[in-house]
Amino acid sequence: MNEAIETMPRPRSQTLTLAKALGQGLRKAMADDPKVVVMGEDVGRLGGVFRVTDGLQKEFGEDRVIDTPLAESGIVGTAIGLALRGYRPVCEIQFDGFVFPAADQIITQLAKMRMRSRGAVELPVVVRIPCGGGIGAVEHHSESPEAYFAHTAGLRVVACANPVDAYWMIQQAVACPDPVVFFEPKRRYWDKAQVDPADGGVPFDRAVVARPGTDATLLAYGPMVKTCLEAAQAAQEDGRSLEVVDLRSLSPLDTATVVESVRRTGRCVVVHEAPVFGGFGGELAARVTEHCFYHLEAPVLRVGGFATPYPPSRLEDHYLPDLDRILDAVDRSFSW
Amino acid sequence: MNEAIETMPRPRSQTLTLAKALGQGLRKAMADDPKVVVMGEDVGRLGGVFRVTDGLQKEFGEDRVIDTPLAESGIVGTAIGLALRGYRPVCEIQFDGFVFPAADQIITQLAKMRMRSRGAVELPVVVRIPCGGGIGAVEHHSESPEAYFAHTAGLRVVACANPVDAYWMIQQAVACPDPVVFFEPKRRYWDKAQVDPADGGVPFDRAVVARPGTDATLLAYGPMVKTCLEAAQAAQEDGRSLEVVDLRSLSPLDTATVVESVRRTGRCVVVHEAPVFGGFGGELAARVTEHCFYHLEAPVLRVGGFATPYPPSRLEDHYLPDLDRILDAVDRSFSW
Amino acid sequence: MTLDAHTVHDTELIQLLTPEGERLEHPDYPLTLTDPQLRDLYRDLVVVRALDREAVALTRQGELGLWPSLLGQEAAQVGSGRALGAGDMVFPTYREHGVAYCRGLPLLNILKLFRGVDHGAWDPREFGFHLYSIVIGSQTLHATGYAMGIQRDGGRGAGIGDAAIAYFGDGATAQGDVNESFVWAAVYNAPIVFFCQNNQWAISAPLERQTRIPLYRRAQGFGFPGVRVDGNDVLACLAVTRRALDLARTGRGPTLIEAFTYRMDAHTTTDDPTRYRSSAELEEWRLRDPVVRLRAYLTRSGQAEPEFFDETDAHAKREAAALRAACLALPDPPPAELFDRVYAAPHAVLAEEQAAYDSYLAGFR
Amino acid sequence: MTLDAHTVHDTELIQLLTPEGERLEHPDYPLTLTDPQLRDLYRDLVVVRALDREAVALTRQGELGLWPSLLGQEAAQVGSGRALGAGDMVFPTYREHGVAYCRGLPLLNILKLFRGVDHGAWDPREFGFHLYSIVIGSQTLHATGYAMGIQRDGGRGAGIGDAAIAYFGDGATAQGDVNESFVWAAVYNAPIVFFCQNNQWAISAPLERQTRIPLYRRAQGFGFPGVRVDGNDVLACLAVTRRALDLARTGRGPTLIEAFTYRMDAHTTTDDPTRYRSSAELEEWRLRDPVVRLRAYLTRSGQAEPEFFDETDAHAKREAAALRAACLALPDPPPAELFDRVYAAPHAVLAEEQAAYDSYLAGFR
Ligand SMILES: Cc1ncc(C[n+]2csc(CCOP(=O)(O)OP(=O)(O)O)c2C)c(N)n1
Ligand SMILES: Cc1ncc(C[n+]2csc(CCOP(=O)(O)OP(=O)(O)O)c2C)c(N)n1
Ligand SMILES: [Mg+2]
Ligand SMILES: [Mg+2]
Repeated sequence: MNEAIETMPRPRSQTLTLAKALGQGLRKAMADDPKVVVMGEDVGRLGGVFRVTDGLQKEFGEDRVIDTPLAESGIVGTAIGLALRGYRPVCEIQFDGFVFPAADQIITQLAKMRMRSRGAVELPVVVRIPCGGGIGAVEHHSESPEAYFAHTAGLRVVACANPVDAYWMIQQAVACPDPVVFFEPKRRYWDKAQVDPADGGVPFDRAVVARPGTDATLLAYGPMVKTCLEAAQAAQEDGRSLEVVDLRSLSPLDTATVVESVRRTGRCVVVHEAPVFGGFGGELAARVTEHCFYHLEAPVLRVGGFATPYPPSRLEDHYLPDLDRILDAVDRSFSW
Repeated sequence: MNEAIETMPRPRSQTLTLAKALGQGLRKAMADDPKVVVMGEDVGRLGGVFRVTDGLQKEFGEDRVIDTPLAESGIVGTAIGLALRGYRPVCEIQFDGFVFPAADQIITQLAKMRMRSRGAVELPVVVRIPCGGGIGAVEHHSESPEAYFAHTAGLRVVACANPVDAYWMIQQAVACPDPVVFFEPKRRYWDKAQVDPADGGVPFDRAVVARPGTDATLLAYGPMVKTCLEAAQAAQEDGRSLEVVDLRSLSPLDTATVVESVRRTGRCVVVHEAPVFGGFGGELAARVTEHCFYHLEAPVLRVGGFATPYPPSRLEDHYLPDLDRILDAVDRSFSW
Repeated sequence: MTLDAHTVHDTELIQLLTPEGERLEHPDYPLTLTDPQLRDLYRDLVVVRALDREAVALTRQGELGLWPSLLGQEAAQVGSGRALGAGDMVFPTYREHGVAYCRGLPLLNILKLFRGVDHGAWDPREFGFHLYSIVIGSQTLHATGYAMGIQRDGGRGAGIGDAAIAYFGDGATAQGDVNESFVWAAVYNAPIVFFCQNNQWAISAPLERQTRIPLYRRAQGFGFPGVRVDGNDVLACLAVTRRALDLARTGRGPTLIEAFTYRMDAHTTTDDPTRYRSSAELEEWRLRDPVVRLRAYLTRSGQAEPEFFDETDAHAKREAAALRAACLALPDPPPAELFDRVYAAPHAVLAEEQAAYDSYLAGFR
Repeated sequence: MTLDAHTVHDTELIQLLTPEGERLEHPDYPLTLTDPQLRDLYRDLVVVRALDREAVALTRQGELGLWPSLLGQEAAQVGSGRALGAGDMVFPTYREHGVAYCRGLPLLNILKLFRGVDHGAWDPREFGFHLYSIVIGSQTLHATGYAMGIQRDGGRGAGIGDAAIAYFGDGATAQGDVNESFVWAAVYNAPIVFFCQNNQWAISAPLERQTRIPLYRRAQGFGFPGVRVDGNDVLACLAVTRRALDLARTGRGPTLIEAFTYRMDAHTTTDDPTRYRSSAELEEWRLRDPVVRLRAYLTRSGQAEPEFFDETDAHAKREAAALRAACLALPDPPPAELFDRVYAAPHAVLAEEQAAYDSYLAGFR
């Protein structure tokens, strides 16, 4: 693999959308390792409904970019089988709301097999899930199911928030010997950034401080990172310095980076699109409180969806955290 | 319905196991309402692998106690259809680990249909799940999947902890117009108590103080309630007064009862069998902290399973919270 | 080879009307319709197509988020839809606008769903037409359970029971749920018709991605009859569905109908079918157009005058215009709708969230 | 009716040995075995049965948590197991002790699983025998994916490829996963054999709870051959599996084999079959015992002497005693095993939990 890289011309930095960055990352992973296969509904000829895998079938053939029958349990279940034969499958679940038919294969099989075999079996399977709302979609197309998987031991759960991470994290996920559930913020698919294929990326199990600040910490991942960055920008105009931590990985969680931030700022607001109730924010709040008990000026507050199914799109602006709701929580934290 | 009750001889108080109490509760529900049907694998002729439905098929016939083909999605999916035709199905999932093939029907269909139809469609379906470990079982037979469902808006999620609640809560679940995921602590199936069919029971969305105390609050549900009661007993011998709150309902959560207790005691330990990471304890800790911030002497601590698949049974004593681990957490809370 | 009574008798496509509009007879599917009945069917086809076209136009103009067009599938939907009785219950996918129309569900309800005003909030009992189902295959189990409920109710009326009918696509046949519903329906001999519109594509996946034999034969593997009907022939679809419903109503269990048809438009308005299929294929199917076919028959047989066709077109145009107007007049839902129909009984957590959000919103006033 | 080449040719049970031990010939399944090969098969049957009985006894004595007995299914397992090649991969349920034995997996590994020492921690590649699968049906998709991997590797050796074989029960045929694996295997023409042991019961559910036609016909609905073999006839199971494997290896795709057999014992040691089935049924099946049958044939044909049977019994007894001794000597796993093989790469949360638990435990020392 390394030889191949050495003999390749030095790749150039490019402006890419998040979707394209994922595609380029997958392309790189496929070129580096002939065992990597991509599979799912419409991923081949069509290039995926979001065109993330556009061009891959042409380049790598139908055996490596597999248009599957329409069944998610089948996709993940056969991916497990391919992994058992030495392949590294990257499955696409077409939309967040359609991962549930595969829940059994992911939760009882994919997550547990390494432990069950005491390490004899590795399942380097990536399950890609476009997630989240904000695109005016019809029901079942705007879900945020990350909490189900973060609570499932044996899985790694990550979420990219920008094109640069998309490019690197997908490659790290493919290279990882453990199964990875990979969340892609679908409303950010068209966000652009400069991606430098020589930089190497941050390890995908690390959180990063996306914007430094001193007065309070916003914890977010995936689609909400950008919203939090905008909120921090707006807060700065009001004279408040908010730090934004992009978790990047939910499982494992980079507790150290989070705790370091909150100890410094003394306040913390968690933001995600999923319903707050029983959501991953509960883990974050509990964990931060345990580690920062004497540093907290106010309880960790959570902003997220309500305890309702995802609403029809004409109501989604009420459901999704936005600048106002985030800043309202920050205000509440300050006036606690 | 009421007439039937009036003409029946006044029922007598009986000593029942938790399993039998569930069976009696179901029997009562079926006698009261001819639309109630029981369905699942082996629930009829065999009476269920735990004998909860023993005798029901004989009494109510094969049309109302339905032995189904072996497929959980089919069980819940057809239960939804039966409910749409005016029935009140009570589904049995044979073991906790086998609910995942039904995850899609529960999460995308059962939970959401009322909201999707703006109230036109009611789905009074109960999904019974024997849950938890501690019985020396083989893999997939000792899971605690409650967090997945508590995070799913549209469902009610309850857990009974003793025969009296088993008897009443199952009847309330059947009577409830909303879908209910009903957890039964399988290692407590053989626990006995006096059940008085005239008492009426506590509403199934209320938490109760199972044991009053003054120094710290233990929050638990299902199988861990008894363990917490034993821990509280042991603590008392050491001079510490622990209050045990049996949540009974996870969704909705009876926040008021919980908060009232923790504000009084100033300390809180959450106990469940499921992995702590991303578990329902996170919600409890976050919520309690938000409501009791200035009352807490220490952060809410959580005791539960590790971030691993459920271990082989010869290791389960290490995995499951026991008196020592609970009291250790209480100690840590006191020495915070 | 011994085959039991439940397997199909041949591989031929049931057809009562050729693409050229010639009427054929089929021994198993006798069908006698009066002239007005035939004209009604034609009117259904034309109106349904016009409403669909209007919805596509509204989507292009940004009034709907998305629209899955039924273009080309009108005969399959109207033929089967008109075979149904008042007590029957339809379990649709997201493309059964034509069936909805036959059931009397105002299409505005469906536009609301795709406009994002609600999730399709009609009362299924009012129309004998359940909510749309977007999670592929899930509705087939609901239909089967509903049919089990019919069995438990006992047949209604003079020995004639209700039936359930589940619609689904060729792609859906790969889903576990659909196959489980076949298991259930067969084991319980449930009064259900499985109506598969094989429109040749599941988004970009051609039929051979889901099966290597004709889909109607799937039923053989579960022990009930399967039949392939020309899905662009409204008469055949009507006759075949009627017979299957009759079997269901009279205790003779499930039938799988494969309506062999074609999705003439994109999968939805966001799809680009030029990426995966040829225009030649489309052209070929255009020759089998379900509306043109019935028109040819009516003309050729003299069962309708030219004025009828003009009137029908005008009527359809009015219906479409009315739909457009009603769509544009739809108010956005108030935020309270977020909270108020999730649970039937009070739910403390949600109530708390709603109160908090109310007071948050009040802060802006 | 027109049937394509992939449908089965008859409904008869493939049998090469009658219950009385008479050898039959079948034109499609020629089988020539030497005397030693026949005696080896017999020895397998006897040993496998003895080991199973020992495990049941150990369970009754509290040494195992549970045991799913294969009693009555020895021929189905040994026949199919001995048909496999070294490069093939087995995807078992939780009852395939006999297949495991044929693959060279020491049964102690399986006892460890049911003793609760581990979850079956053998290396599947070492034995061509995957982990047991308790979640009904899940393994059929793994087998299918594995077979797709074989296709991508290209055939190994002199034009002979590997194959996958998925075992499952009659009950499992109702699961979505199993039917999805049929879809996948057919669509990709994957090198896989679906081996369904129809032992007539899924715990208390009789066959008619899962299907109303013979199970082997399910394959017809998906477009590949299905065949029913006498599952108590080790020779027929061997021959039928060999042929199906041969089809798989040579690019001719999947086959469903229904081995018609009977679960002579309870579902598991915790089950009480008297609640749901009659002893008359059991008695009837006793007459078709797979071990007795082969013994009758060997005796009748003079292919084995009485001493051989005595030796075999003694050998089996020794194997069972050794298994018991090894089981009793199994140490309990140390608590560190809770944590150390969950993830391959470091996982900060788990590491933190492990450290905390270590120091907690240290507090007791
Ligand atoms: C469970 C699930 N997976 C994926 C999708 C995304 N999706 C929507 S329509 C479709 C294709 C459906 O094809 P088919 O069943 O043939 O119906 P058609 O759209 O052709 O009417 C897919 C994959 C979905 N809606 N549900
Ligand atoms: C998904 C799932 N649901 C339920 C169970 C519980 N269960 C264990 S074995 C069994 C019956 C299986 O019957 P069959 O497939 O015929 O296999 P057999 O036990 O007869 O070998 C059931 C219902 C399970 N293991 N997995
Ligand atoms: Mg289609
Ligand atoms: Mg069986």
